[in-house]
This record gives sequence, C-alpha cells and structure tokens, in this order.
Amino acid sequence: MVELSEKMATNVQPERTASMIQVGLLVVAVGCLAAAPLFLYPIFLMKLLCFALFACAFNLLLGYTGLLSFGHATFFGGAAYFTAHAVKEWGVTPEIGILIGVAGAALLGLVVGFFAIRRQGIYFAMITLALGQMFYFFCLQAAFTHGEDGIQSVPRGHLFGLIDLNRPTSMYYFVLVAFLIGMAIIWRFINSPFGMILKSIRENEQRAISLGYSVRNYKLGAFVMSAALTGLAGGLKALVFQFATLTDVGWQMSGEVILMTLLGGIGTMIGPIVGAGLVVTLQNYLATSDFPVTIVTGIVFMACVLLFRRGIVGEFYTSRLGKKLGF
Amino acid sequence: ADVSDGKVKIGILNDQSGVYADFGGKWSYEAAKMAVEDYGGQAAGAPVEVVTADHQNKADIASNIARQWYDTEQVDSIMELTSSSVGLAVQALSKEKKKITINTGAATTELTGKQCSPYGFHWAYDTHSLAVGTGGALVKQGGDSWFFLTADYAFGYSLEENTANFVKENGGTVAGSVRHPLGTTDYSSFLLQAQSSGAKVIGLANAGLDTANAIKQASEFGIVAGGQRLAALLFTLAEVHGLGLEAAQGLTLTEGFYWNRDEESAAFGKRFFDRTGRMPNMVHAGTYSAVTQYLKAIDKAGTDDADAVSKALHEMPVNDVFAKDGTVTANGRMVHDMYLLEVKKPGESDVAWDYFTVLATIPGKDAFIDPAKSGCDLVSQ
Amino acid sequence: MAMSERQTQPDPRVVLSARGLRRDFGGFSAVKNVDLDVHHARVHALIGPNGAGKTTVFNLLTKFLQPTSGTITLLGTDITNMPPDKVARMGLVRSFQISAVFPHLTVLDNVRVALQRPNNLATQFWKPMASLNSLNARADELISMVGLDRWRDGIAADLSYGRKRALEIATTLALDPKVLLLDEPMAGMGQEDVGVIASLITELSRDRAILMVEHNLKVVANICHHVTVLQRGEILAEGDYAAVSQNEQVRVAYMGTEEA
Amino acid sequence: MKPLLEVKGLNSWYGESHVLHGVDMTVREGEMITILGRNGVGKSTTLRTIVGILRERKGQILFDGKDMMTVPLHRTAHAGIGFVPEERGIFATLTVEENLMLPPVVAKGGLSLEEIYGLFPNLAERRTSPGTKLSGGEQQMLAMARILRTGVKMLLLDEPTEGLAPVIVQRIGEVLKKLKERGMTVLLVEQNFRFASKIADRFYLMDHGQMVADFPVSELPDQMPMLHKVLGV
Amino acid sequence: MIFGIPVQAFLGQLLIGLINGSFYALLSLGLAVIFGLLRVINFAHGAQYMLGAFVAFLLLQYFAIGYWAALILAPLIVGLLGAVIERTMLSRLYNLDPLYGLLFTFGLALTIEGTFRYLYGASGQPYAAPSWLAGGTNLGFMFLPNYRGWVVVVSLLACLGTWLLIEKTKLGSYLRAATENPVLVQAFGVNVPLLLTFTYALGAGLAAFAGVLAAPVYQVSPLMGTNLIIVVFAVVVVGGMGSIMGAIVTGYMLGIAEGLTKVFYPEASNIVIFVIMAIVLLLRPAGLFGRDA
Ligand SMILES: Nc1ncnc2c1ncn2[C@@H]1O[C@H](COP(=O)(O)OP(=O)(O)OP(=O)(O)O)[C@@H](O)[C@H]1O
Ligand SMILES: Nc1ncnc2c1ncn2[C@@H]1O[C@H](COP(=O)(O)OP(=O)(O)OP(=O)(O)O)[C@@H](O)[C@H]1O
Ligand SMILES: [Mg+2]
Ligand SMILES: [Mg+2]
Repeated sequence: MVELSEKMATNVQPERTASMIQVGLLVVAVGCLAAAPLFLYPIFLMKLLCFALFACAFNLLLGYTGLLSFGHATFFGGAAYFTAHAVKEWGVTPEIGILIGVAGAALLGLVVGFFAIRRQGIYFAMITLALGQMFYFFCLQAAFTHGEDGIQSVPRGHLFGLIDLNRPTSMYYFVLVAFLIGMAIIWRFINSPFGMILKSIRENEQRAISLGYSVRNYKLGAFVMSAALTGLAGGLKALVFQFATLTDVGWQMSGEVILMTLLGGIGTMIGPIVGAGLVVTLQNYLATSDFPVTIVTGIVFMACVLLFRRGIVGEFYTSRLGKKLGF
Repeated sequence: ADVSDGKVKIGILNDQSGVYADFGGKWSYEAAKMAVEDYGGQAAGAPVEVVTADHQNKADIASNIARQWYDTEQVDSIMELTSSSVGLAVQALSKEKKKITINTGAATTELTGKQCSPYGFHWAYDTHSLAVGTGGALVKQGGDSWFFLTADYAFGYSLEENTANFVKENGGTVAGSVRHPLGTTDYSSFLLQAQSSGAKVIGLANAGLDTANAIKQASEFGIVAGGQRLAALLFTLAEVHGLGLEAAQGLTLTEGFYWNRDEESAAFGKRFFDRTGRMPNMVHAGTYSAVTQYLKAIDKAGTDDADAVSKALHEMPVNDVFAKDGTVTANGRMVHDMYLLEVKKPGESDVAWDYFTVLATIPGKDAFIDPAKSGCDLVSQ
Repeated sequence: MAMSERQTQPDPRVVLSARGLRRDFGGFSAVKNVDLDVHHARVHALIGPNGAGKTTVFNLLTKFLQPTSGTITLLGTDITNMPPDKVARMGLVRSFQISAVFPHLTVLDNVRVALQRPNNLATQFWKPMASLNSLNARADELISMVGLDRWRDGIAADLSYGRKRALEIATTLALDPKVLLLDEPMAGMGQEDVGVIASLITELSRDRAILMVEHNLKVVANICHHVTVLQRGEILAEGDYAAVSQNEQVRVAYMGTEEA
Repeated sequence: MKPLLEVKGLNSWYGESHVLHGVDMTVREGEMITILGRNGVGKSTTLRTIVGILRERKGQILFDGKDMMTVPLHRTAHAGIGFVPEERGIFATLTVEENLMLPPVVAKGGLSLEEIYGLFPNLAERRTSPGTKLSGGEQQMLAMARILRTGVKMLLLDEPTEGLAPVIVQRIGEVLKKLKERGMTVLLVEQNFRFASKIADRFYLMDHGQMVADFPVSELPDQMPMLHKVLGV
Repeated sequence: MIFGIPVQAFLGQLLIGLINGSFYALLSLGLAVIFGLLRVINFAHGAQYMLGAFVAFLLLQYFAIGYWAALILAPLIVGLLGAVIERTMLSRLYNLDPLYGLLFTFGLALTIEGTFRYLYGASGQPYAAPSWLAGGTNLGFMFLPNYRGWVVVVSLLACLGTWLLIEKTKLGSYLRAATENPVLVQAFGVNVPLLLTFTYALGAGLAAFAGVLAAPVYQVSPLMGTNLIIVVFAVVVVGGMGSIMGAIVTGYMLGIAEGLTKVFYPEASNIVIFVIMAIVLLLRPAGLFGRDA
C-alpha cells in the first residue's frame, strides 16, 4: 500500500483547503461543461460524462479506500440493464429508471461486497473479478437481458413526465446535472468524517479495529456507495445510447475503468475525469485509424504504470505549476 | 433529388480487433472497396467512397461512430455490422436518422423480425438459414438422428431450436443435447456424452473459438473416425482455415457462398485473394454484393436519398457473384440460395483454400423465414 | 512512590477478569489456564520471559484472538464471544507491541481518528471535514500530554520509533478507555521519554485500570501495584513487585541476577 | 590494532530529508563499540547507511581497507559485515530453522547450529514453527543467532535487547562477550545504557546526525554529566 | 450406476476432469510461484501460456522444429522473454503497492494478445499432436487419446518438480525470504534481483510449457489464454494465494469438480469454480491451503 497511500497523503490534503484559484477553476470547468454542446458532439460528451462518473465512483474505492475492484463492470452494466429494462418494459419515467438502476447496483454492491471485503489487496481484486464473471454469465443467460442482442431501442422518455429527453440538448443537461450531483456526493463523501475513517482503515486496519471501528461495515459502506454511484453512471449510459449490452458487464470494462483512473491519477478528484476523457477519445480515434486498439491500450497501460504512476492529474499536482496553483 | 454532398459514402463498421476479426474484419473493408472499383467508382454520377471503423465489439462505440458518420461525415449507409448487439443498435439508430444499413455480418433474425426497419437490410445469412441448411439438408443426406452441443445463451438456443425443428420436419430425431457455457475450452466431457448417445450427427450450436475447439477435440477422441458426423451451425471458410483440414475433415456446415463453387466465384475468389492473401467467406462476398447492389440502387433511383434507395433495393433482383436471382422481401431480408458444405480430407484438397465439397444447394425460398411469419410489422402493409 | 498509600485504599473493584484462559496453536498451547483480575485504578504488570504468552493474553483479552477455552468478563459483561471492535467500544483498548499508527496521516489526524468514534463523528458521510475541528482542542491536549506538540502537523511515518510509541499512546488515550492494555509501551524509548510515559501511566491509572507488559523492571517496580509473572503460558507467581522479585523461580526464569 | 571500519564525512538522505550530516567514526578490529543517542538522531540510519541498505549516501566508508561505497548490497555480507536490523526481519514463511540457515555462510569461524541452539534454547524448542509465530523476544534472538552462523568479521546490531526479558538480555551480553573473545568486532546501537556500559569498549555519542563525542569505557564516570545533558538519562 | 449414470461413463468423466485439472494445476502453479515470491499477480500468465503454444506453432511453421523440441524450446524462449520483461520493467514495481504489478501485467497481457491477434487473426492456427502420441487407447470405460494420458503424466511431474524446488531447496528458501524482505536478504549476501528475475522466468516458462502441452488439444489462438486466466485466478484463490501445494491440489480438484458438473449440470460448469471459491472464502478466508494473513 506504500505508494498508493503516499499519494493520498499528498493529494487529499489540499482539497480540504480549496483555494480561491481552485474554486475559480471549478466554476470555469462547470461553465465549460454547460457550454460544451455548442462546440462538441453531444452524444460523445454524454458518453464522456458517463464514463467520467464511472471512473470517479470507482476511484472512490481505489483511491480513497485502497480497494482495487476488478469487477466494477458488474455495477455499471448491471445498472444499465436494470434501467433499460425498467424504462422499456415497465414504462417508468427516466428518473425512476435511473433510480432503479442505482438501487439495483447498490444491492449488487452489497452482495459482492459482502464476500469481497473479507480479504484485502490483490485477494480483493481477484474475488471481485471472479464474482464479476459470475454476473457476466448470469447476464448472458438471463432472459431479460436478451443475451448478445442486448436490450435495444430503450426509450429516453420524458423527464418527470415533462421534459422530452429525445432532444439532444435536454438529454445532455440531464446527464450533466446527474453527473454534477454524483461528483458532489463523491466529494462530500471523501471529505467527511466517514472518509477520514476510511483513510485510517486503509493505513492500518488492525489499529482501526483496536480503536473500536467495525472495519468491515465501513468498507462495505464505501463499497456500496461506490457501486451505487457506478450504477448512476451505468443507468445514464443506457438512456444516452438507448441500449444495454453485454460489453458493459464484461471484465474488459472493469479493466477499462481502471485504466481511466490510473491514467488520470488515482486518488485525485478530477484525475479519473481526465482519464475517462482520454480513453474515450482514444477509443473513438483508434476505431477509425489503423492502429490495433488492444495493443495501444495495453501499451498505454504499461507506460502509465512504469512512467507516470501518479497519472496525468497527479503528476500535474506535484509539478511546479500545480504547486503554484495551490494543489 | 441528387446525390447528397456530391458524394456517395459507404461506411464499413465491424469488429477488426476482437473475436470476429477473421469472420469479417478488415477484409470486409477490402471487399467493399473492391466492389466500388468493379462498379467504376461512381454511382448516379457521383464519386463513391468507402470508410471503415473498428467498433471493438462494443455497441456504444459503434453507435457513437455511426452518429458521427451520419452527422458530420456525410456517410450515406453503413454495412457489415458484425455481432448482434451492434447490428441491432446501428439499425435502430439508422432508422431514426433515415439512413440505409445492410447487415452482412450479424446472425440474428431480429434484424428482419420484431426490430426490422424500412431502411435496414439483412444480406448474407441468418441463424434461420443456417439451421435450414445444416439441419434440413443433412437429414436428407442420411443424417437423421442428432445430438446437440449448444452454447448456453440465446444465440445457441435459437440455432439449436431452429435446427432441431428442421431435423424433425424432415423425419429425423433428436437424441439429446447438452448445453455448455460460452467460452468453454474443453469439450471432451460433452463429446463423450454425444458419443455415447449414438446419434449420427453431432450439431455444434455455437460459434467461433468454441466451435473450433469442439471440432479439434472431436477429432482427438476419434468421433468422426468412429462414424459420427459433425455439423457446425455457424462456421465459415475463415475458421476452417484456422483449424486445418486434419482436424476439420468431414465437418458439415452451411454458408451463403463458396468461392470454388463455379468459375465465376473462383475468379472472384482469386481476385480477392490477390488483394488480401485469403479467400472470401460469405461475409466478405456478401459485403461485396451488398455494396454493389446499393450502388445499383442509387443509379436506379438517381439519388442517394434513403427512401428512394430503399425502395429500389426492395424492388431490384440481386444478380451477382454472391446471389443468383436474389430478392429482397418487405422485412428487408435478401433471399438467396445457401449451400451445404462438407470439409474435404487433407489429401483431397490440392489447391490452397480449397476446403469444401458442395453437398447440396438450399433454395432461397426454403432457407429464409417467410416474411409473413417474421414478426416484422412492415410486412402486412 | 505513593504505592503504600494507595494500597491502603479499599479494595478496588475488578473490571476485567479472565478465568481458565487457554489458547492452542496447532499442538502448542501458548496460554494455559490463566486466571487474571484487573482492578480499577491500579496498574497491573504482566511480565515473563519472551514467548511466555503475554502478547497472546493481550490478544485474547481484546478478542483479536479467540480463546480455545475459558471466559472473559469486562465490566460485568461476558465478552468471550464478542468481536474485537465491539470490545473496544465497551472501553477496553490496547496498544500494540510493534507500534501501530496511521503512517500517512498527520499526528493530529491520528489522534482525531481515535476521537471521532467516541464523539459520534465517524459515520457522517454528509458532513464536511471541518466538522472534525471540534475535536482539535481535546486532540491537542492529548498530543501535548505525550510531548509531541512540535510534531503535531507532521506525518506520523516520519516520526522516530520512540515518538511513534508516544503517538500510539495518545491515540489510545483518546478513547478514554476504562481498561487500558499496554504492550511494552516503553520499548525502544530513550531514557528521558521513559520517565515521561511512566508518570503519564501513573497519572492515568487514577481513574482507570491498566494492564501492561513491560520488561523494564525499574518501571515495573516504580509504578505497578500488582505483578503477574507468566511462564510457558502459565502463571508462575503473583503479588506486588517486592514479593514477586524475591521469588526464586521468577529470578531464574525471568529476572536473572539483575536487580531493578 | 588496525582499524577495521573507517567512516568519514558520511551523509545520507531518505528522499529529501537529510538525516546524516557528516558522520565520522573508526572501529578497530576486535572492538565493541556502542552508539548512544536519543530517539531519532540517526543511529539506525548510520547502520543502514554503512551496510548499504540506504543508498542515497555520500562520504567514505572503508571496511578492511576496501571502499564500500561502490559495493552492491548483496556483496557487503561477503565483505564481512553482518547486520541485525531494528525491526528484526524474521521471515514469516520460513520456519525458525530455515530462518537460521538462510544467510549464506561467507567465511569460516561462524557458530554451528548446535552452538546456537545451546545459546538460545527457546529457538531449539520452536525450530519447526513459522518465524513470525515467535514471540517478540524470540524473534530478536533468532535475528541475532542467524548472523552468528555466517562467519562475518563484524556485526552491526540495532538495539538487540529491545523487548527482551532481563535474563535474555544478560545472556545476550554473555554471548557478545564470548564473540568478542573470539575476535568479533561489534558495532552496537543501544538505548539500554546500563547494558551497553557493561560490555562496550568505547562509546560514540550521536546527536543530530553527527557523532558529538567519543570516549573509552574508562572515561565513563567523567563523561556522565555530558551524557546526562545529551541523553537526558 | 452412480448418481444415475453408468459407472463406466462416470469413470470416464472423472478421468477427463483430471486431465483438465492438469492444465489448471500447471497454470495456477506458475501463477502461485510468481505471486508467492514476487507478490505480483501475473495477469500476463494467460498471454504467456498462449505464447508458449504460438511459439511451438511458429517453430513448426518456420523452422520445422517439432513438438518434442518445442516442449523444451518454447518455455525457454518465453522464460527468457519473461526475464527481459522482469529485468527492464517489472522490477521497478517491487517497492510499490502490489496492485501496480497487477496493472502492469494486465497491460502486458493486452499488448501480447493484441499483437498476436493483429498478426494471426482471432480464429487460431492448427497444431497436431506428435505422431507417436496420436490415436488412443481403449480403457474399457472410455477411449483415452494417448496424448491426454501424456499430459496428465507430464504435468504431474512438472508440478512435483517445481514444488520440490521451492519448498525443499536452499534456492527455494532464498526465494521465499526475498518475497518478504528483499533488502534484508540482499544484505545477507544473496543476489536478490537475479533471483527474482529467475522466478519470473520460471513462472512464465511454466505457463509456456502448459501452452505447448495444450497446443495439440486446444485451438492455438491468441484468445486461448484470456478465457482460461480468470478461472486459474479462482483456482489460486481457492488454493490459498501463494501456496504452491494449494495451487497444485486445487487445480486437479477443480478440474474434477468441473468435469463432474459438466455431466450433472453442464450449464454451471464454468461457474462452479466461482461458487466453490465463494464458499471457500466464507469458510476459510485464506483459501484451502493458505496461511492466515
Ligand atoms: N499465531 C500464533 N501461532 C503459533 N504460535 C504462536 C502464535 N502467536 C504466538 N505464538 C507462540 O506463542 C508463544 C507466546 O507468544 P507471545 O507473543 O504471547 O509471547 P510474549 O510473552 O508476548 O513474548 P515477548 O515478551 O517476547 O513479546 C510463543 O512461543 C509464540 O511462538
Ligand atoms: N524510512 C524513513 N523515511 C524518512 N525518514 C526516516 C525514515 N527512517 C527514519 N527517518 C528519520 O530519520 C531520522 C533518524 O532516524 P533513525 O531511525 O536513524 O533514528 P534512531 O536514532 O535510530 O532512533 P530510535 O532510537 O528511535 O530508533 C528520524 O528523524 C526519522 O524520523
Ligand atoms: Mg509480546
Ligand atoms: Mg533506531
């Protein structure tokens, strides 16, 4: 845990005392996001926001609790299926559909977490991976997922029965608001008394127990929270693309979200967002280029681990400019 | 109306790096380019261009690219679209955007069933036609008792169910079946069960690597040598090449195309081989045919407007190296002959890539679902 | 020392007691048939040769290990089958033989983490971090009690060994435990710190029970009211230091010829 | 006697923090030296730097006439330096006996297994149990014992008596004396001043990453006031 | 009759389970060696297994080097490659959280598999069993391909050899000690970096060995490792991570368990391992043979 925790120690601290510059940057960033559809492709932006939220929710676990889940696709894809099914088959409004996705993901998180948090470190990673595989096979066979066809033509419907989400801009702002809410929850969660206990558990579990903390419950709490937020991302994605398919529950998806987080910077608030942006853009770019996608992804992965472990944002924080800006 | 943006642009969107990379892959792009060149590079007086992208087997990437192509890159139609989830997703999107899709890669009959689209066409094959070919025709050849090895997911079930129906319809029996999980590497357990069932034909209702492994291990356990026959329900030339004749000999399968069937196909195969280093399977040839027919339709309609082109596509018969007197039904299905093929023994094949003997030709009208029963709501109109 | 004066007080009540405590590891019994009573407002030393089972007794009492047999009662409640965190919440807190701090948190945060639970500020994931500032006053008090004021905002990992021990004691005290178990609290400390901690322990023992493992006999002689000597998992002798140190068996097994 | 270990102007760093600020010391062959100093002054760091575990270092280290600054870590033992770290470093996955047998023998003259078990009967008793299942004190014994087998010329011991029962402390004192009789050179870091004063020939006093005093055991009474001041004894 | 199927068929299935178990055992053994000693979860293990098979195929294709030579050469080549990777890249990650090792090898796996998929397509390449192991023997209760019999024997030998090497030799104790505290072992005079390189090479070599063994049985495809690796992870977790013996025994056991599931409830045959894993973790968190953390 050495390196990982070290990073936390350097990166978490400043967020507590956000400077004026940072607040300024935040305002600018939100402004940019609000104006973005004028310049960029809305569907692409929405996808980016979904994955960014996914990565941030994942990072909540890895970066701040020190638990590497290799099965987060379960919650992402699971929620996508739940939302898609609820909206398409039961005809509920989109916001209810999303809530069903979130609740479903949280429930899955509870089950997976119950098994996984019994172990730490790589064991934890392996167990989440294996349970994720089980869920994948479940989805492959369950009738409601329509196997490899996926749930297709999911209606976006009307938000609260009023706002037509088939209009790209309404959909975009709906996603944006959900994204910002998700981020706010994550931020608060990390910088809260609860977050402090999580940090201390990651540092020295035995000691935390001896201080009277029921470590399992805290970890499970963090796990479920991360799963639920991942579910929010997954549910949104199902509405954005209007389908839910098997790729979202496969272990490669779990790998991808790790890549995003790693690339952007583990344990930083905006690292995963940057990472998600890069990966999504890269995939899009590689789709029409001659470079084989897997090879490039693999090399990026290795390079990240070897050369800039802190991730882009992490490296920036520790760089001179970053320090000047008060990170 | 004229050609939009002064250009006809066709997108080949498929899996070029994942499990289906050989099935269609970048070779489909070559096939499309070849079709455009053969056609003269122009349709309705406008130049024709082909672009391609690798959707990495992810529906969201596919959908993203499709939107981008339609919205910002003036792509007029998308073809190939291997894998069901991608095929359905892009067809649905294209329906909304009023653009033509011609699917040559995906197997699901949903494309021309409940989820059919006035702008969507399904060209090369589907699960139904494979089942008719292998199931129905093989019984007539004497393979009248069957045992199925079925991949445990919807695709597998529908292959098994369809095939079993035709087996029974033609007077055969089904001795049993066993469902194996997707991605199983070892089939010996299942093969032993199949062996002890005594069925004459072992039907492999799975795909890709699963089928390849099952076949390889069947030869190891002496199943074909012991007199039982293997029938792969979705397998093409490309995969047989990867397996080698030693392991694949005696295997029966159905394809919509075989390059060494007649002189015309052989000549086409040869030209394709010169470009790519491999012989085409039904996906490649189907893509060639789809592009060609699409260009003909534009010429006929005099525009690339989707409604007009779709109308033309529905009306025109298909006559090219892939299909003879093919017709397009109201649900978007291109109906053409399918072929029951048997893999040769290593000694019998002297030309490279000459892997099959044609056992039977299944007439198009038998091979595909009656549009009226397809569940497509375009049919009744 | 004020020992004699304290001993004349009425017999303090027993807060933690163990009966017939036993723990086997495979075929090996690290602790056999140990009876122990720890009294309020007294410092109780557990001494014995290395490997006698002292740390194991600690692990059993705090439920970090489950006893093979025997019962443990804390403040009148049977805790034999309770999980360790619950035991801690009941007021039985320990320090570790190998120092246990949260290495990448600051000294202040280390102490605040300990303060969070007793002050009901642990599960609030909706409150801001600043809400923890209400704990600062008490935390600072604890930090200066163990003489770490200068390092308050430093990272715990950078402290020298001895100071880490001091920090650990501060976090333990933060819980205001009713029963305090200290495993070799002075090990690795410089002489000057030993004095500080010793008087701290005496101070603390006024309103709580303390059970400590210590090899520094001088400390044991000076501050402990009661001594239990463990050998090979069994109790060899019990009594005040004077009595125990005269015991011939104890001298052979543990003290050697050295005098306190 | 000729100097065995000569350290001149030794500086070392943990990342950015500069811990040793020019340590100078000389250890002659067969001597038993103790480094005294308060917590955190850099005693352990001095040993780690000499051994080469801490490699961010500058200055000069001569051992047996050989320049140790460029010698890779896995060759220091072969040069004749044995090290027992503060945290003992017992291997959990190895049994007691495997732990004992682990360090390669680098020269003749080490103790045999029987001699070791004679010195530390606890270890003999628990020879097949996994290393970390030993008590703290047993681990300390094991850590020392295992170096005695290898036949190194010089031992660097970091607080070997920490956490040990008084009997064992005495025994370790006796062992060290015996080793000295055999000509072993020992550099000891100790907090236990009483213990150190019984066995050492000479003391170094350390403060703020430097050696601030150096005197033989005979001068101890005269130096007491100064020690009181620096150590707070 | 046993559980409603003939004894003969039952025996046959048992034997088949054992054969598959051989692959699990060999693969999880390599994984356990690497994890046990380097604390690296070698995600590239599947890729190295695939490499073994591919090297055998390439040797045959381009140098006409047959199965027997490949059985030796391929593990050597892959092992060497492993050594290079360890030396130049992996070794930089030892002081960090073990998760970085996992992530690195994950990237490595993607790169290797991607490269082969790019070069050789996804559908695989043919590779035939050596002629004198071709054919099969009728055991009465089943037809046993000779080659499969050979796989069982040779994998047992390889497992036993590796176990002896690590648990019973001095080299093994260096390796185990270096896992825990490499710096100290080095201070004792052992060249630890070299040892670790050797270990990784050994693990990779074992994977490649399994790959060559598998080449005549399974399709030699860039994807052949991907599907297997996750199951093998589960095997290692059930056995107790880092426990060599655990990996071996569990490998064979789960092979059999899976084989029997294929008869009684085939749909569950690839989940059975994960179910067993969940149960084991509930009852014995450290795995069947694991030491308590
Ligand atoms: N988990 C365990 N498994 C097996 N044996 C153990 C375990 N924990 C402790 N032991 C053994 O039990 C005995 C008592 O150990 P313990 O740590 O309690 O001793 P101690 O009295 O605290 O000694 P010290 O003063 O040296 O710390 C030792 O012999 C030790 O080897
Ligand atoms: N790994 C490390 N990283 C950073 N700083 C360290 C590290 N180890 C020790 N230090 C710092 O270096 C200084 C010297 O530490 P060292 O361990 O040498 O002290 P010491 O004299 O041995 O003290 P003690 O008696 O407590 O063991 C201390 O200020 C300590 O905080
Ligand atoms: Mg102890
Ligand atoms: Mg020290």
